[in-house]
Amino acid sequence: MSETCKVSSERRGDVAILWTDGYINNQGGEEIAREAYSHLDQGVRALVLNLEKTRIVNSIGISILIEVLEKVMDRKGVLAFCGLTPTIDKTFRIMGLAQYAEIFPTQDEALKKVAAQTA
Amino acid sequence: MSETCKVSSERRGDVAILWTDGYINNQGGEEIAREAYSHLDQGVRALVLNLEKTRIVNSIGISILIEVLEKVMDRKGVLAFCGLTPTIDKTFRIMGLAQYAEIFPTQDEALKKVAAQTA
Amino acid sequence: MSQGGSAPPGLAAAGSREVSMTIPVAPEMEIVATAQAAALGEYLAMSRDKIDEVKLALVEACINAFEHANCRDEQLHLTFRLGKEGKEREWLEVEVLDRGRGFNHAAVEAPSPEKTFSSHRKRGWGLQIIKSLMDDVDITSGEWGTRIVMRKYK
Amino acid sequence: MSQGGSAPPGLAAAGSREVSMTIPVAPEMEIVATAQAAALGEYLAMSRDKIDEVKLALVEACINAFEHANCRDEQLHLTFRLGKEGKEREWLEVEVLDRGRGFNHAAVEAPSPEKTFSSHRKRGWGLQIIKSLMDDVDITSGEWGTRIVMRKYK
Ligand SMILES: Nc1ncnc2c1ncn2[C@@H]1O[C@H](COP(=O)(O)OP(=O)(O)O)[C@@H](O)[C@H]1O
Ligand SMILES: Nc1ncnc2c1ncn2[C@@H]1O[C@H](COP(=O)(O)OP(=O)(O)O)[C@@H](O)[C@H]1O
Repeated sequence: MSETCKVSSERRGDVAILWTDGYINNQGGEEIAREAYSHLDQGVRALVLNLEKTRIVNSIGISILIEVLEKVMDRKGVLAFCGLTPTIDKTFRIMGLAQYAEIFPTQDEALKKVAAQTA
Repeated sequence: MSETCKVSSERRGDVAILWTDGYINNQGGEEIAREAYSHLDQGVRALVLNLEKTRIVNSIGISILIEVLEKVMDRKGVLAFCGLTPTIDKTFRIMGLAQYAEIFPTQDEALKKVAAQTA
Repeated sequence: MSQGGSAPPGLAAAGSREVSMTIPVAPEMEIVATAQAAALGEYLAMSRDKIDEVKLALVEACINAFEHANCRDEQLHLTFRLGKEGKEREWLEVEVLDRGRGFNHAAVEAPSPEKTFSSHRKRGWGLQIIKSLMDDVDITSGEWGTRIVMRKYK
Repeated sequence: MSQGGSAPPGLAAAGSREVSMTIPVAPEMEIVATAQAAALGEYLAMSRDKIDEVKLALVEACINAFEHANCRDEQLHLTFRLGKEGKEREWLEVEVLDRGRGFNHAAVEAPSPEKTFSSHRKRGWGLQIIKSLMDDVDITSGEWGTRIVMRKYK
């Protein structure tokens, strides 16, 4: 159905950008995890997750994002989010995702910060 | 509510363009009629109704548009539509509106034709 | 659904492909009802234009009940069903039930553009539009009220 | 509504401000349900962000019923109510009722980011999110099932 999440990504040097489009539930979360892990396996050290085309992330989706974040931290990598709606931002803060990952308004800001950290 | 129709308009010489935004029911239809009649009273001879921001026109709304069309024809004026979704276009054809008013894909085409007819 | 395929496996598994709702008989509630039709059409990945046709047919059926039925319970009962004919042809069915005064459907005079344009009575197009936009339409009516069931194939 | 004012006169006139619906217990049906919440929020001219909060709370409540309730009737019963407190404060209330096995709400351990990040169990956030996003939440549960009523002010 139309709301189901589509994930696309692009590698730029050490950084991979992932874009989501639609509802992030367990399937959407797993889709993101697959894409993220494949980049990590190929040597990417920083991930930027751009959610600007997503309006709902349910708690199961977020719990999967937390697993991705832990795996990135295990490998001393960086995970940043951008393009969150106020509601998604609020939910990320409630669940503590915001304590361990960085959240930026725009993709450019996220990329700039992440590039500095992995340089 | 968000779907309720907003109507705006602009006069360009002998022609007035009306834009709708949202659901056209009896109220929306009457809103359009008011706006159209005020232009006719001020000497406008041709009306272009741009519905590109409307996805539903119910049969009551259309019956009011037919009244507007009749009034325009009584005054030897011209009424043209543009920006119809396929469903609105289909409904206009079923109810015969398309037999008496002209329908154009774009506002530019409608304006060009209407200008030629009133020249 | 993340595979974007046609048959919603979840619903099929649950053995139930029906969403029902009750809305008050009140202006603009027909638009609230169309949100449901749109959501289920999107669930089937029906095209936007077909969804618009279902929405308009539903609007017309709701307005008829609002205007003519004089519902005893001041409510409209809607049921949306998803189904499949054979292997491929998925459909969305919308039922609108009112507990109003009913009418004799066979006695309703068919409208025509000529009559509409030559007379003061411009109304009378609702049922015609419903029949033109939907693939199957079934109307039953009596003292108990009116039920209109209309189906659109994907 | 063409005046874009706050109180929907139609509904008030009809004396009824309630929309109820029944959806199958099936994956992604929670998203179909949110279409209704959104339509009613828009009817009240609630902000998009508040509508998103209602939608997420509804999603969480539906998922809980799908996952935990083991519903006898394989259905979820939703009721949306519009109301007003005093002269100005309009609200949208969403009730989710399942005829499942129920649970002891008081015994549910509250989640925390620390526990979530240090253990393998990352779930357990649904109710917390619902309480954080909605203005009033009331949960009753028993052998008959679970009812969660949540309200959001415009
Ligand atoms: N739900 C209903 N209950 C009672 N009468 C109805 C209902 N639906 C339609 N009718 C009758 O059928 C007639 C034709 O309806 P319709 O084609 O929708 O045109 P309109 O509503 O514009 O008159 C109505 O005028 C009314 O008498
Ligand atoms: N509708 C329900 N029926 C039965 N049990 C429920 C229901 N909703 C919640 N629960 C119970 O409450 C617990 C906490 O729910 P929640 O906070 O949503 O987290 P999660 O669903 O991720 O476990 C669930 O694990 C379940 O045991």
